[in-house]
Amino acid sequence: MAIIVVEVMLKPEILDPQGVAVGAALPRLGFTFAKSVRQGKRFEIEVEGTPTAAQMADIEKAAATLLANPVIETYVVKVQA
Amino acid sequence: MAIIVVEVMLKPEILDPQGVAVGAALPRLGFTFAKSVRQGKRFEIEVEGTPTAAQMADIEKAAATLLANPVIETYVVKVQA
Amino acid sequence: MKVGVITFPGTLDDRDALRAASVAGTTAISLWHDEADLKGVDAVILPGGFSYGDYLRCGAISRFAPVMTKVIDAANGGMPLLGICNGFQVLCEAHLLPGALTRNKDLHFLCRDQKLVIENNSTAWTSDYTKGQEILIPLKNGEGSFQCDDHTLAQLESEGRIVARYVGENPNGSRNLIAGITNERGNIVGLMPHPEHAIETLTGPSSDGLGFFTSVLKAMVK
Amino acid sequence: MALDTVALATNNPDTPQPFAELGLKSDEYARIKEILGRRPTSSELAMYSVMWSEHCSYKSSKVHLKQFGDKAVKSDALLVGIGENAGVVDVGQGYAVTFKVESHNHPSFIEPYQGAATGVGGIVRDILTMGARPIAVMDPLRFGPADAPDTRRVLPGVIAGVGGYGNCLGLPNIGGEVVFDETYLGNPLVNALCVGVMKHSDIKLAKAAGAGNLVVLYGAKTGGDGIGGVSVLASETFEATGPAKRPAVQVGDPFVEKVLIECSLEIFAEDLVVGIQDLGGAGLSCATSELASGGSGGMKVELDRVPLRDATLSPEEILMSESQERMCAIVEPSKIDRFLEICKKWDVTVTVIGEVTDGDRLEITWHGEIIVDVPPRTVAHEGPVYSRPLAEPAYIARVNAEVINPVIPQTAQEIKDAILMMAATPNLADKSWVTNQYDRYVQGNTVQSQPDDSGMVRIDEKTHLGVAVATDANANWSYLNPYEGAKLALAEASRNIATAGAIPLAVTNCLNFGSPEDPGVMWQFAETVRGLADGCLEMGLPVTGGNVSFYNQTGGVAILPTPVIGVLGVIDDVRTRTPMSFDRAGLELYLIGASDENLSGSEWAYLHGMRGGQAPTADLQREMRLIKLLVKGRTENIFTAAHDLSQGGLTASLTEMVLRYNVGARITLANPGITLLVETPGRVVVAVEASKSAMLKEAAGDIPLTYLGTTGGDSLIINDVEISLTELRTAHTSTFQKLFG
Ligand SMILES: Nc1ncnc2c1ncn2[C@@H]1O[C@H](COP(=O)(O)OP(=O)(O)O)[C@@H](O)[C@H]1O
Ligand SMILES: [Mg+2]
Repeated sequence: MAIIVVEVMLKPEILDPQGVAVGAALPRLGFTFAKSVRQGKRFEIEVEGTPTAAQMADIEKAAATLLANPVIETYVVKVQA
Repeated sequence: MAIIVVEVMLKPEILDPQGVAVGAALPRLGFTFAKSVRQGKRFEIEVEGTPTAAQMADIEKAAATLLANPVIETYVVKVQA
Repeated sequence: MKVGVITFPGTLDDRDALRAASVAGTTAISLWHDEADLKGVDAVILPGGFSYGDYLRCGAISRFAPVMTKVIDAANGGMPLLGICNGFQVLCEAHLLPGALTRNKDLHFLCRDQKLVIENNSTAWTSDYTKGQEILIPLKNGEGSFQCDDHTLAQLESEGRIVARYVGENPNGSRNLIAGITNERGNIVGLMPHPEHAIETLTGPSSDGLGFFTSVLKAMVK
Repeated sequence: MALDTVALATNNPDTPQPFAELGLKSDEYARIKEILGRRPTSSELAMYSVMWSEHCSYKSSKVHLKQFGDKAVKSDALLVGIGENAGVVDVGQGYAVTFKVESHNHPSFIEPYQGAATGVGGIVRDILTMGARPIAVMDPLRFGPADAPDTRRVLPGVIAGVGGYGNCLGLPNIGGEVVFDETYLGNPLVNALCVGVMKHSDIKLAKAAGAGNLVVLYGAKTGGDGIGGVSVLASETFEATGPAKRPAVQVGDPFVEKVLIECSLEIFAEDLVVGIQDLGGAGLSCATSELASGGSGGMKVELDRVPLRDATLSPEEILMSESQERMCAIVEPSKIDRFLEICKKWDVTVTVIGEVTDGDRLEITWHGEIIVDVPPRTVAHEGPVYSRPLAEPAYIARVNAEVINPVIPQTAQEIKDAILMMAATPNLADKSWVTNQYDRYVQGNTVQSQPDDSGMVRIDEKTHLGVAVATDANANWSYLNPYEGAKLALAEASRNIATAGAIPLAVTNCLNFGSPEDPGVMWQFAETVRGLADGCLEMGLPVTGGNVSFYNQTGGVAILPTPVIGVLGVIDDVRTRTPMSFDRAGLELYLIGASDENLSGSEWAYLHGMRGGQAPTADLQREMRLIKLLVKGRTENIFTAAHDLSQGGLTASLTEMVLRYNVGARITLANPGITLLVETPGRVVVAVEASKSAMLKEAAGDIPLTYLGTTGGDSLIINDVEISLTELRTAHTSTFQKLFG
């Protein structure tokens, strides 16, 4: 069994109101470490056994068509250590 | 400048409607690789310079209080390579 | 003249869209997401709601529904297609319209009576309005902020494809106050606010929304 | 752990069991043994413990709630009374309406979003279970001080949760309350009300009748979240600092519930169920035992058939799980195929888990072994009943003796400041920041919603028949005098229905109190129930259902007694309703009802740190005459607008009226300071055409009528005080934005 992780973030030029809200909330709570915050999504996909190259290609395709919207988002596919 | 990543996922025993919805959509699109899907959040926090130990402790605290609700979620804090 | 209204699992405003279409004088027909059959309708409405819970991104899952293959084919052939709110999101996800709808800038679901100005009255859904006409209809969504790249925005502006804009303060952070857009041909319209909830003053802020449904009736009769 | 079967329990009678950890007292445990003639199995213990919890068994409140049945007048409108998932009333034209209010207080403190969301989900399933299409929701809420840091955590989460779930279900939110008080800081109140409509013939009941009929579980899979959640949480004194014992809260999936609603309505439309029950608090334990005891008692369930989200759950956990979005139906074998087909159409998980038998025992097996064998009534309906000690708390005499005399504004400047201060104070400020997060338009039948006095929905598009619902609680008065407080809340909710011209028909209630183990709290509770029952008797209104929420206290400090009263009214033609305000100049304004000078329990006193004095005495005869007048005002088309006076008195009502359609008013008052601030019950402001003032006077009869002034202009003018609508609006609307952004 393996876990494939797909990380999806809004493209830098797209407004990220959630990240902005978190960035604004932090200093109100006394946390001053953040210069900026972006918020995205993280998918953990459980696959049977070690993923094959064909499976990885499929996951890549699913990320590009379903999990992320390339009009506004970028994504990264990783196999979890 | 460094990017600190906080990954927040629902605890395994907590229902994850988002993950369930994605998991159900994949096979409808012909993708059969997934045994299960969980969906969580990913925060990218930009900090000035190399984060100090005190800053990391602060980020840890912010993760536990603001970014995640420990009643239903778990989180991991990482420094992005 | 038959107008089809599609119900996906999680669709909410389907009955309202059916009501609006019949009040406007068309024969309103309910279509089911899982059947790749348009039942001979002349126009289609993708209504508001939270199809599939909208958990991933609004409209992301619905655009793959069996009925959508037929809808996409018919719309590419010129059939009038209106996406309201969640329907607009589906149209963007299906790439029938450019851009994307993202979280409202203040992150809250926002329900309010919204003033719009009609900028393009030559689409299949807006011919009963005059250019520059102001209308008041409900806006209600969590992800209604229209975003696209600069090039697309310039194109939409220069080609007159902005169908309606918000009047006054920007309610959700949409670029250039965009409330609705159309494709080049003018048969496909995506609109964030809800004309189907403004067909009588008893239950809506006005009856200003009816024009979308009477417009399509005229477009078909022509 | 080995499976604890009935055989094992019989053979090992002395195995120690963790009954105390599950919240059972030793005499309760002894009674279970007596009922069964042996020790319970661990599964039986799980069932009894959740079902005999305060939340599910009403063990402390039952003896008092009985009055709602005993004192009630016979009402022909009442089709289903207390005891079912929700009461049902006849509203004419073959339509029946069901409505109920419930609490989800404790979970909402722990996880505001999910707590509130699943609160909405639960009450909607109760309404659906009656066979009705849910048509609207409301949300009476109470929070700690508006500027307290924890309120900033709780309130936005609760609002987002109520909206997130309700919006996704496609249910218009037509009203609610947002009230702040210190005592709610560690115990916010999240009450949720749902209204549903059906035809008389569609009413469904929770009963498992007919041997051989199938027990069908459908909806979401069962998970390990919220095991014992609602029941245990809602049944224990909740310490804000309390450690680990907090069970996980449930996470709701409104999408699944929406699909479940549509699927169920399609199933009902084809008449495919004999009985039905939602799974709420106590999950399967509740559903199976209530269904069985609602029928003749016999039922067999194969628990291992229950579809699980988490395969490691033990049978005890499955029985206790409060996973959301599940329903249990009793289906005749000849109809099961069609039932399964409809579930398939909606992609709803469905499983036959058992059948009705002709015996009188509920028998549950786990892979063939019997783990539960109980008389279901003893689980569901014959739980412990306590007559808890009660005593008038010492504070009553003390606070009742206090003289409440806050400074009254005198000069024009003082009066202006007072009006603006009242317009902006969180309890009276504009609530759009909240209500704009709720869909009020969906379904296309909403005629009234906030800020109107009541929510109103059309239920028939051809005849324009509609219903109106209002909820009210005045905890300040209930604190001073719980008996009168309950009656006054009933009167206020009824008045809020009547201002629009609807006729009050039925009552639901959610009684939010501290710990029943405190005799003072128990006295508040008993007095409240007595007051409400007496009030309903006098007004001829049946109580159709409700909910009790105890243990709302932090340490030794209980919340203010907060009985939320919901009243449902009917209106034959929603098009003729009286709006809450005027949209034109030149109308005459009158105050209906007499004012006194008692500021006890008023917002003005509260703002001056005063919480004592004597609550008003409810005069329900006067209220009923007023209601008659209000209904007549609509049917005879006398009123252009009517608006109730309650918290904040005349100043609050005038502020709301002039801002509603941005038309000002010029008012003359003999004694402006006190007249603007006093909260004497039984009063309404009406606007009439000048030509109708004679009709109004005649219709009012001996009800006092005071001429206030006229409508028009772009300011609110009271004697020599002038406030522009812009200034008033800024004061009224910026509070929530500033606090919660
Ligand atoms: N305060 C109350 N007033 C009237 N009826 C009540 C009250 N509290 C509970 N009830 C009734 O007791 C019955 C059991 O309530 P409850 O266990 O909350 O039902 P459910 O499990 O369906 O939510 C219901 O019929 C409910 O309406
Ligand atoms: Mg119930």
